[in-house]
Amino acid sequence: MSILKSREVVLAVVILLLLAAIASRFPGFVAPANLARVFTDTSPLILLALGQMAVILTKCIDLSVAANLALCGMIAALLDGMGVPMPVILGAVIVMGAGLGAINGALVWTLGIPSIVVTLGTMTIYRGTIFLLTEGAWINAHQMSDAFKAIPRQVILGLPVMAWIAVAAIAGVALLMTRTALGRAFYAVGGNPHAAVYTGISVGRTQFAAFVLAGALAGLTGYLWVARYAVAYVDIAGGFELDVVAACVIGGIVIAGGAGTVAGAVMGALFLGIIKNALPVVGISPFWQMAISGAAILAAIAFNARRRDPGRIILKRAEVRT
Amino acid sequence: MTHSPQTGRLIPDRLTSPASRALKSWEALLAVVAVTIFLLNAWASPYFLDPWNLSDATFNFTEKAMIAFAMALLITAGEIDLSVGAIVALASTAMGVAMSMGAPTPVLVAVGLATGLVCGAFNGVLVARFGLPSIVVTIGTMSLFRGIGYIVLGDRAFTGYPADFAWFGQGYVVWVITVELVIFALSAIVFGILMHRTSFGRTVYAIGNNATAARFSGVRVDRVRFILFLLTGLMSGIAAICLTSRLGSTRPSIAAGFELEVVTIVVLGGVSILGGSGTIPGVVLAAFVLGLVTFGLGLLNVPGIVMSIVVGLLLIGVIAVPRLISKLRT
Amino acid sequence: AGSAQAETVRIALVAKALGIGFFEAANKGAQEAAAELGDVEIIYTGPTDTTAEGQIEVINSLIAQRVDAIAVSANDTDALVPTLKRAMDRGITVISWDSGVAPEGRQVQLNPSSAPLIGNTIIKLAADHLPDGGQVAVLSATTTSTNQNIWIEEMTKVMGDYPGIEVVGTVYGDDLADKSYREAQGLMQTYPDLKAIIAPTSVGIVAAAQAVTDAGKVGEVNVTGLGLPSEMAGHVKSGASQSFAIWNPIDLGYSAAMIAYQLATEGAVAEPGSTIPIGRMGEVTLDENGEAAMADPFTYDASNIDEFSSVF
Amino acid sequence: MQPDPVTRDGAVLSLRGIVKTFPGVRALDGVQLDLFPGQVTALIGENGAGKSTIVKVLTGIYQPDEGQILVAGQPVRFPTAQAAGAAGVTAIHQETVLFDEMTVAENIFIGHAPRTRLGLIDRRAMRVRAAQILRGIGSDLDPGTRLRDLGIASKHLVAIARALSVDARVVIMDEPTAALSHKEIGELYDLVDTLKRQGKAILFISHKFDEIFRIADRWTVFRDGAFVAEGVMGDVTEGDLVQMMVGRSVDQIYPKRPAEIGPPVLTVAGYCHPTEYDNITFTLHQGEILGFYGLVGAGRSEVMQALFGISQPAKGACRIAGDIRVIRSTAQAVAAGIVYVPEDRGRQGAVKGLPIFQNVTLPSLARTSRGGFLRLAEEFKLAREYTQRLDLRAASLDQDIGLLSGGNQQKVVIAKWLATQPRIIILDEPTKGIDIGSKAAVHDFMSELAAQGLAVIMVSSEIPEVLGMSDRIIVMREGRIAGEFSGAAMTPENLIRAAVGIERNAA
Ligand SMILES: Nc1ncnc2c1ncn2[C@@H]1O[C@H](COP(=O)(O)OP(=O)(O)OP(=O)(O)O)[C@@H](O)[C@H]1O
Ligand SMILES: Nc1ncnc2c1ncn2[C@@H]1O[C@H](COP(=O)(O)OP(=O)(O)OP(=O)(O)O)[C@@H](O)[C@H]1O
Ligand SMILES: [Mg+2]
Ligand SMILES: [Mg+2]
Repeated sequence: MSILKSREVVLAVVILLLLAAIASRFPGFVAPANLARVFTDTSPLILLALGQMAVILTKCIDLSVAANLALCGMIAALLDGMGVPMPVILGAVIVMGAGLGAINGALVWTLGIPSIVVTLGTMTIYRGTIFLLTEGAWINAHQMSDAFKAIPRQVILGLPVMAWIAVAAIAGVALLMTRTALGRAFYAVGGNPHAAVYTGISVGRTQFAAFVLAGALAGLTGYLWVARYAVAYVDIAGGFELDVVAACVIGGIVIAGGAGTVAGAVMGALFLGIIKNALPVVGISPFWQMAISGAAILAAIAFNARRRDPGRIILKRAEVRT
Repeated sequence: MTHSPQTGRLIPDRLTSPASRALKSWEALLAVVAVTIFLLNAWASPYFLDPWNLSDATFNFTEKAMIAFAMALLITAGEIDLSVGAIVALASTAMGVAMSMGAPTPVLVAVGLATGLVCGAFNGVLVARFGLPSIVVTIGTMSLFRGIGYIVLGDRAFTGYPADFAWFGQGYVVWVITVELVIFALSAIVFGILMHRTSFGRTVYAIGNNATAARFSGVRVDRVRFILFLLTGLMSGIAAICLTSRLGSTRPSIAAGFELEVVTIVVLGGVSILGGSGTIPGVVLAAFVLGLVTFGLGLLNVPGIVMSIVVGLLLIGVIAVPRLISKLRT
Repeated sequence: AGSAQAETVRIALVAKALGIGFFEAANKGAQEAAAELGDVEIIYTGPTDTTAEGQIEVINSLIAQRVDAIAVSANDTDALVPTLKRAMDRGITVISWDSGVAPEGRQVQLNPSSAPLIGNTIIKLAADHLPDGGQVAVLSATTTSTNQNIWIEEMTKVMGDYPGIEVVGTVYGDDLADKSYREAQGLMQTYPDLKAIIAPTSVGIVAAAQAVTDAGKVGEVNVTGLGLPSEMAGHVKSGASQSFAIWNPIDLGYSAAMIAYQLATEGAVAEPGSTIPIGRMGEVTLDENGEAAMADPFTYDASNIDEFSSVF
Repeated sequence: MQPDPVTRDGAVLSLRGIVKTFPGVRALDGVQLDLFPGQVTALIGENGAGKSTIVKVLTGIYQPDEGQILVAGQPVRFPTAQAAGAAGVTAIHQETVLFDEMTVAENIFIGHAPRTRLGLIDRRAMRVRAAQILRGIGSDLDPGTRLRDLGIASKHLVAIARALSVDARVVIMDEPTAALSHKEIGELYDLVDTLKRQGKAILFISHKFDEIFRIADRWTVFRDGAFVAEGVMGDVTEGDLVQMMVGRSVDQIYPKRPAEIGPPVLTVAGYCHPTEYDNITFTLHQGEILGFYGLVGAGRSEVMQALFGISQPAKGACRIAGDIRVIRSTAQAVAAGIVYVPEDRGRQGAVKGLPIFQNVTLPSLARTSRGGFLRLAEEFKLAREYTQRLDLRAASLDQDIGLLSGGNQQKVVIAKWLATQPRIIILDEPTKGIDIGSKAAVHDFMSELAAQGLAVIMVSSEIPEVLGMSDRIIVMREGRIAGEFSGAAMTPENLIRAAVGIERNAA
């Protein structure tokens, strides 16, 4: 427990140091309003990272989250264009997202196809479906209703609704992970799938549930994304799936499954979010952005690996001295 | 009791003949798919059965397939390299730098290969030496390598490669046979032999099935892994030479998304993404299948994204259908 | 070459990517030209995302179909050259329009307008609303976009004509809505005194206007540049954008199709100084680089936006 | 209770006509089994007889192809492990099936954790009850410890606690003592007695006859997936059971033959490791079988793996055939003629997914190939020769090794090493979980290897085995050498004293 805790603490310290470094060049960055903005900006990444975390815990990976997001976002925009009321749209994107996740999950569960293959395939299929729906046309701000665009921007207690949704999702997923049978099953299935069967946990069903969770979060994020940036088209959030996986990795979610915490995933996402937002602000050339985030990922992996497993100890230290 | 050690029962070498196995294999399935698509294409478009057009069509997959051969070994050994697209970009950038300093074609080629090898070695050291999981390492190096390309080039492009450099990506050996196609065929043969006919290939399979037991059997697991990353880097370097030559210019954004297409070829070729099984002939067939699908749909002016739906369905379908059938049978 | 036997002339109009309003409008114009000419079929196509590799695959399949002409808006000036050369070797007429290809890769480049004119227009749009001068920043498309780069270069050349206007930075939104949005946010963050954002790209200008609106800086920061009236109508009304410019993409597509047709069939030649008739748009004259300019950009503001927002 | 014609009177759980097939194997072929309240039934059979398979059928992990499970005379089905648990059937499985990243308490209760009123997991209740159960089996493990930080024996206790955490009528133990130390085995026996007194029916699977005779009331024998016979303990002798298991008599389990002890071939000097072992020094001679005894967890495997190049000592060196050096990789070890038959067969021994012949030739590829190119005919020849010498049972040589029973897999692993023609062979728990027939074969083989001039190190936690097979015995305790015994000093008392440290305390 202490090792895991300390890993999150270290990540938190690194984030604080990062903020301090940025603040030294550009104090405005750490103004509460700006931090709130960074958090809001990072909300989609956080939401997806929470879902991806569940999937990775079960020894799977979901490369289709960004495509799922884009498809659900487009559906939301199309529904809005048809005059569907907001609550229905919200319900629809979550159900749609969960459904798309369920397709991934079902292929993994019933046919035992490795998740990376399944989601590599559905990633292109989901994105392609957007094209089939729209012939590639964009839906722009002026084609969206004001109510549609307003929700994520609505500020409550100093934070936009988008950020509050992320906060709620963090709390909900944390509770799910630590205090429910399903949450523990995610860990069990990834930690030792063989043993999970012996304890009556269905590996496939649990993986299915993880994909549904990730899908539902992606669906919701799809709406938020489209409403926030006020545009929907085939390519939105292209390549975002790798950012999401990177956030999980930086947050110490073990890619082989079975270990990782919600706090880690959230901080991993924030780390990337801060870097993304800070680079242009502190005046580092945008061309350095990619290399820096790559280096950060590598540093995080190296760090997490170094802190693993002190190993068992046979020798009693006390005796060595005598 | 069993004092004389020679009393053991005689165990037959094989129960099924290699030929009957081959008939039921994945490669047989892929071959059927490839022929079917070929016939469909020929039927759907009058332009398909034209040697020059077919020759042009090979550009859709040759560069990716070169990398896919090395990637097939890597995935069979239970690793993966998602940085190949970025290696291509960085190698191309390095060649551009060399070119802008006036280097002639042989030097450019050397620079491309060397960059690929260095990138592969970097991945290999992190994975084999420090024991980090390859999927996350290469997600990191994917940003790092391409990022270096952006740092060097920014918003500029390198153009003006020497005229003889164009041979790699635009040249023909005889008639419609392109240089790239020859490189593709040669690398298929080399990697096929390496994987199926050498003890190195055998250890790759052993590592993919059980790396611990392979190590306990005297296999230099880390060295094999390192070499595999090196090979993948090298092939990415070769692909970079071909692609740069074909485009005649370098931008840091070239070869974007290559990694997933390469993995798609490998997986469609029947290589288990979990490691331990797969063949090079399968990968060759998969490259042809994908090349034929995209070219055939292209002739019908089907948008690329719709092609990618077809590829996605093909990827899942080809794996799912046999499993579904065997499931329904029981 | 092969057009002699074919009863219809097939002209491929290749967009930077499918689905972008600007190119859809250009397609409308090309179709209009086809209807006018009678024996022309327009193949409107393009990659899904704005990459050179994607465009090359598309062009390869067009070559295979032996279309009579290819008119392309390039994602990369140089990378398309070898492929387009091969197209010309096979007797296909190749022109570029909007975003150009290096001279050796095409016969004619049709610029929507002249680059110096556009460069001057975008800075003038900003300066007109800043009588006292101030800081402005540029939000461009991708780092490799030919035309944006040229326009920004031209803009820089004439900066001396606008004393008091200071260009504090150029950022790239990659023609992605979300990235452009974040880059615009970053600009406002970095330069609290920013007075205008110049986005010479239809994707960027909308995202920037949205970012300014969301930051509550309407009236403080003016978004201008090049955009489509239909997409910008809301922002002009809200005041996020005082004015912006664009040439008519329908006319551009029309002209591109016309030039391609003339070159492919009517024996018009692509030489410096030659003139090519372009139907209702009159005619263009090629300069020493084989480039031609179609028309001047047109400025839209609150007074005329409604008239055009339903057209393109 | 209603007497059922097919159920034996009073049986709480009965199996009738159970058939279970896997691709290529008929693991169970119409077997029967009866378990009675308050009685321990020993299930005996060779490796691959189907014992663990029947356990998996009973606990809902496998579904039988045919046959019936009857609980108190009523036919039931166990579609999942949870269903079996709900019906009162619980098991300690042969493999430890636990979660390293979870705490002891979570491991015990995963799948059936106590809930709060809100339906959330009640972590406090879980810890309290976990501590209770652990105390009940004489363990003072902290329920909050993460499993990864525990030794293998403690993990096994957690597995036992997990089995006891459900209210069971039937408790199944599949080789529960294989990984336990002396003291813990004693406690386990006490536990079995307690469970018996509580009226639970116990199925006890073991290859150790001493413990079967010590705790079982009844016996059932399987052979090759088929039921052979059953009865009560008082009526049989060890010899009878062995005869039924193997289908023939085994006259000697420890066929140690005198061999000529030659010059030293390996000298280990001062091997040290910061956490695993300290100052390991010994000499191994040609033709000798050197036994390494110790409690489970004494660090013997670590030392052997260091000799084999899996890990490196922080200090120390060894002398092999005159060279003084440290082995840095397994490839170097093989080249130097040292080979190692590991303890964890599934993970470290067999490369599942590769055919038998490729497993055999894996370390000998340099010999069977030419210039790096494979020669299949040579490979089959080598594999045929050595698998035959070990009397392997398999359908063909290109069959996946994973389809073989554990004992046969072990034979392939040994064949793999013999094919390299080593000078020194290290066998780590070579007969762990191996049936008595194969055990005798392995022992016989060891003897013969020594007689042929190989030097053999045998790590074993079974006293009769080390005593029966070794020329000399080194005892390890907590990472150090605690004594060396030869000749008349090789007595069970001396070994146990050294292993648990009585000697040192007295000194
Ligand atoms: N999942 C499986 N797939 C294929 N064959 C299997 C499987 N599980 C068991 N078998 C085969 O079934 C037979 C019975 O195996 P089982 O594990 O029940 O033996 P056992 O009596 O427990 O042996 P041991 O004493 O070695 O534990 C063996 O031949 C084994 O190879
Ligand atoms: N805490 C643990 N968790 C998982 N596996 C373990 C643990 N401790 C030991 N093992 C493994 O289980 C096997 C038995 O280990 P054991 O505790 O017996 O230590 P050892 O060093 O092998 O000592 P010895 O051989 O003297 O019993 C070894 O393969 C070891 O790697
Ligand atoms: Mg068993
Ligand atoms: Mg051991």
